[in-house]
Amino acid sequence: MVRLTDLTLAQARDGIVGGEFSAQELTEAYLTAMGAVRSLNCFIRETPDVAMAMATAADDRRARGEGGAMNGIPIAIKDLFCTKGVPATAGSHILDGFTPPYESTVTHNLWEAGAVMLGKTNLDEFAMGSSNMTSYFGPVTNPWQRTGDDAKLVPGGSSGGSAAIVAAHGAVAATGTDTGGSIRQPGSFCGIVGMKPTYGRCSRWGTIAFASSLDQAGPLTRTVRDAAIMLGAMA
Amino acid sequence: MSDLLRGRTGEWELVIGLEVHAQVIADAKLFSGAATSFGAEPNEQVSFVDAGMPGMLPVLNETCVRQAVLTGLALNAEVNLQSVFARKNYFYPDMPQGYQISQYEEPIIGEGEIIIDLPGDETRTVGIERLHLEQDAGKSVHDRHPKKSYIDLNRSGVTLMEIVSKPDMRSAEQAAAYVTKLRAILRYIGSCDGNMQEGSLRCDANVSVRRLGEALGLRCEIKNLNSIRFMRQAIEYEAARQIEIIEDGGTVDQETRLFDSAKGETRSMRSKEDAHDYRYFPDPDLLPLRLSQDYVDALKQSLPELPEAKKQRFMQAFGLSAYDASVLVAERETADYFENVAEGRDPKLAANWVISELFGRLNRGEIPLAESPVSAASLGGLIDLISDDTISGRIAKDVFTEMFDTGRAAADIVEEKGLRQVTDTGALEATVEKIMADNPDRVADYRGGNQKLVGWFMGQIMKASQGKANPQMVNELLRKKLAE
Amino acid sequence: MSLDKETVRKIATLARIKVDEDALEPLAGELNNILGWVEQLSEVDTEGVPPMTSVVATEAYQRPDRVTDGDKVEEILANAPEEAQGFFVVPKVIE
Amino acid sequence: MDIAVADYEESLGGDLKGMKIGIPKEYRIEGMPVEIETLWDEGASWLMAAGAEIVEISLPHTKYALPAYYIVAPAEASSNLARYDGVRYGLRVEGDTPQALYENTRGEGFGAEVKRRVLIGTYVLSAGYYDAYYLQAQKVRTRIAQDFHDAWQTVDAILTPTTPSAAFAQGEKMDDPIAMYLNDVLTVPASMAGLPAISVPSGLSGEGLPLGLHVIGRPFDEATVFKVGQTLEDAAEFSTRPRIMAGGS
Repeated sequence: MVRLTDLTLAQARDGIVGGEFSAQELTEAYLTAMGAVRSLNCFIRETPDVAMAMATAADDRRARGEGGAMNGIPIAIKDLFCTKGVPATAGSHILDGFTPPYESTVTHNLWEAGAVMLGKTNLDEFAMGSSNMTSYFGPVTNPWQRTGDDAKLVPGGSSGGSAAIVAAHGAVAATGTDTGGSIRQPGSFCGIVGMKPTYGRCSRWGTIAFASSLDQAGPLTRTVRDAAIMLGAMA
Repeated sequence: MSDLLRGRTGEWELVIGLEVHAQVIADAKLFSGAATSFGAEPNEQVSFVDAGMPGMLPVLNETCVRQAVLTGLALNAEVNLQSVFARKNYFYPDMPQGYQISQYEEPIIGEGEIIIDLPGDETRTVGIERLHLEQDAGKSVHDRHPKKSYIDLNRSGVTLMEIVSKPDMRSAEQAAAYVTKLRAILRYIGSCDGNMQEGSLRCDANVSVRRLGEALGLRCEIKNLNSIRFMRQAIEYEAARQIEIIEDGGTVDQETRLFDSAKGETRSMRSKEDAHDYRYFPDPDLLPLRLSQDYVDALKQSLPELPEAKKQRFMQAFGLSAYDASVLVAERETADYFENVAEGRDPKLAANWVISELFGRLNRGEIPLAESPVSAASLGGLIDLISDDTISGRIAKDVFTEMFDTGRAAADIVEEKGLRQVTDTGALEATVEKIMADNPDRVADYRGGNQKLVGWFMGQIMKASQGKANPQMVNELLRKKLAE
Repeated sequence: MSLDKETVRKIATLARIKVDEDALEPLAGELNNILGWVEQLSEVDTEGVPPMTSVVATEAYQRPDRVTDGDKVEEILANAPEEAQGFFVVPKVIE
Repeated sequence: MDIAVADYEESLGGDLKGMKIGIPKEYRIEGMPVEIETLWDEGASWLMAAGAEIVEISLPHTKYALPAYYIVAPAEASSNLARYDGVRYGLRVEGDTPQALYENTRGEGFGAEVKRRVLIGTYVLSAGYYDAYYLQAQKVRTRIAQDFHDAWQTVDAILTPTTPSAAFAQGEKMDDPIAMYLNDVLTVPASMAGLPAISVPSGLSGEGLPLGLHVIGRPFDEATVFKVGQTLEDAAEFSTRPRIMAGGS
């Protein structure tokens, strides 16, 4: 029996559409998986209640024969994207207590496509870094270790929490942002796919800015196909 | 006329350049969809963009671009087909982003000019250096708490045009004439309402003095002058202050000063030295603004007749003096009103009635022309009654007062009150004869050579007729009778 | 090019970041290293090369002039560390 | 962005016949581990096997991308982060004046790396330094973009490694910002030119850590990037899993 958390995005999507399992079952499996790898410090904030509500809504859509390209797919969101009503930190102390009263365009598009939010992932402070060591909320640990060595490695950065949680099968996929390599480098360090689209492909609206002329959102996934599906939903 | 100022040690030339901040007429802000109307509750007209919330991005308002181009065209200025928005970085509590989006190296409008009207029917051309678009800051309120300032962001992001003149003005009076004319142009094309009380138009004045023929002196910038009167006072005060410093052997510090309208003086703003490093750079959130020549040409076609052209036409077509013409063209509504009154009538008479009588009453009552109880058609009706000798000019003034107070038509008032001029020769002759008969001494005096007594007789006759006698006919009859 | 302690103090003031006195010197060292490294850019011949203004060739979008936003004082002030009577509140600004 | 979003999933599959893939010689940076060079060569052979033609190309300004990036990005950041001032949201550390409030809030609220970059950015934009640093960097950026533009005349996509090393240990490189910045040396050029690029896990280092290959495409040609990326993915058959994994690896 294949574990739900081992399915790719494409497989999970097909499973939900085909009625093999529900979005709620898939989401519950991921909430459990997130807990199992909590020591990696991938999340700044987990949002299980939001996740279950969104999964329920996805199942309702499925029952009505509706649902977008990512209906019921549990994903993690880099804590640089503002999501309405959920505190946003950008990995910094300076945003202490800030809860955006608005939704970023990228996450809005993802929810429109039916995706489910598991939580907000850790990152280098204001996405400035290549190690995830600069986060106010502590470093993220790479789920990979050197052969015969249990030293804690960096997941890369700045989308370190997003890359690590996807690699550790604690989320199907995650959003990242890339200014100078912040999706691709952690993708490489964590053994997953990281895609930075053309500058301007995904809207920057509601995503906390680092360097405006370079910042670009993109997906972190386990396969190229998954990245293709997710970028279509983000853009 | 010399504009030189006399100091203790000689004559000084005053050099003035003005930076005018004009709020662009648009429903929404330059980079957000929040409203721009005056007088809202604190922070009511604020979007997340205007509050500098994380991740918010500016999106340019097309109407603001159009208004800037129209204004540039009205100032005979070059329109730059590519312009760039830049960030001016500095910290201030009412500036939420930590920078102001403005235009720096590449403004939307380049060099142009304004012809200003001076006393004695003189004019002077003042160069425009540039016009650029920028966003306004919010407002800090300092009087609500002893130790705190309160911040209202309603104005944050409101569109301003900064219009920078060349240092071409030589007196406070010229500066006032410049602002007056600029304001008229802005109002003509509808790009700014020019309301200085509400802050829609503010001036910064760069003032320096020099001895004739010498290089420009160091200048002081006087910030935020919100009335033409204050601007004149501030410039005059500042000029005197600078002359005194130099004549006392000192040097003028290049600095920013504030005008204290209560004391009528300028004073230095205690600004940190570093505050001037604004670290301008092109705003990476905004692409360069590109306009097509077709777009600019179409806007040029749509421009209305502007004050200067209208003034020239009024002088040439109607034979008005430069002064009367410039008064009438100061506002588009005034010029339109006048043209309606003048249509098919004596334009000089019309100008006289509009300027002296109508404006006199409106100004005294602080009534805007749009709310005038006497319409252009109605005033025209009154002038018609003068022109066809139905009433005298003297009576017409009383009729006008009545029209202004009641809003009624001139003809109705004349009929009801029986104010028609008496033009019946027989009746006039009788009155003249009666007055002469009652004053034989004065008749003798006149006939003895005191010609000035005509005026006295005229007054008596007019009084006896309650002003209704036709003065011209009376004059003729009287002279004839007295000569007999 | 060498960036001294006083320059660091000046840019820290410009950037409104409090830096402790004893941190200025080490910070100057770090910043100097970075600036020394980026200095290699001066090797590049950029005669006649325009600076990058946008990496993708697109037109600046202009939106229609319509009021579509605002009228949400509560949301605007919701995150404010200090507010009163509908205003944000800061220590007194001295002109 | 008004450019239509293609159905990227639709573009996957099929071979790479008729496609030219560029190998930029300047990406063979000094000190690149042999295992990464080897993986890169291997990637090229996989693409060739799928029908692509491999072409050596030159992107002469590659070397300057990283230093230019470390001027442009901090400059923009210094301005973008000015809004975090303790007035409207987030942390506030009180002060007697607004100036003190800002300095206290930002001094305490920002971490060391953010401060470093904000200060660098402030410096390179400040009076007297703008031309030498910021403007020169943006001109170099034009050169970098031009290099890629020239390359697209002959190739459809570009293949490079993603990083010059595998993941390093927590705490390593922390005292040397430039060593840390060099992590991005292979990813930054595409960023500076705004191009789409993907990293695909393609092999393991000698220490058993994942290594990625990097495909860069033309502006808005994400479809080709995905297609080439999937070809690498299929050929690499990367199936090793991390040691720490939900449910166990």
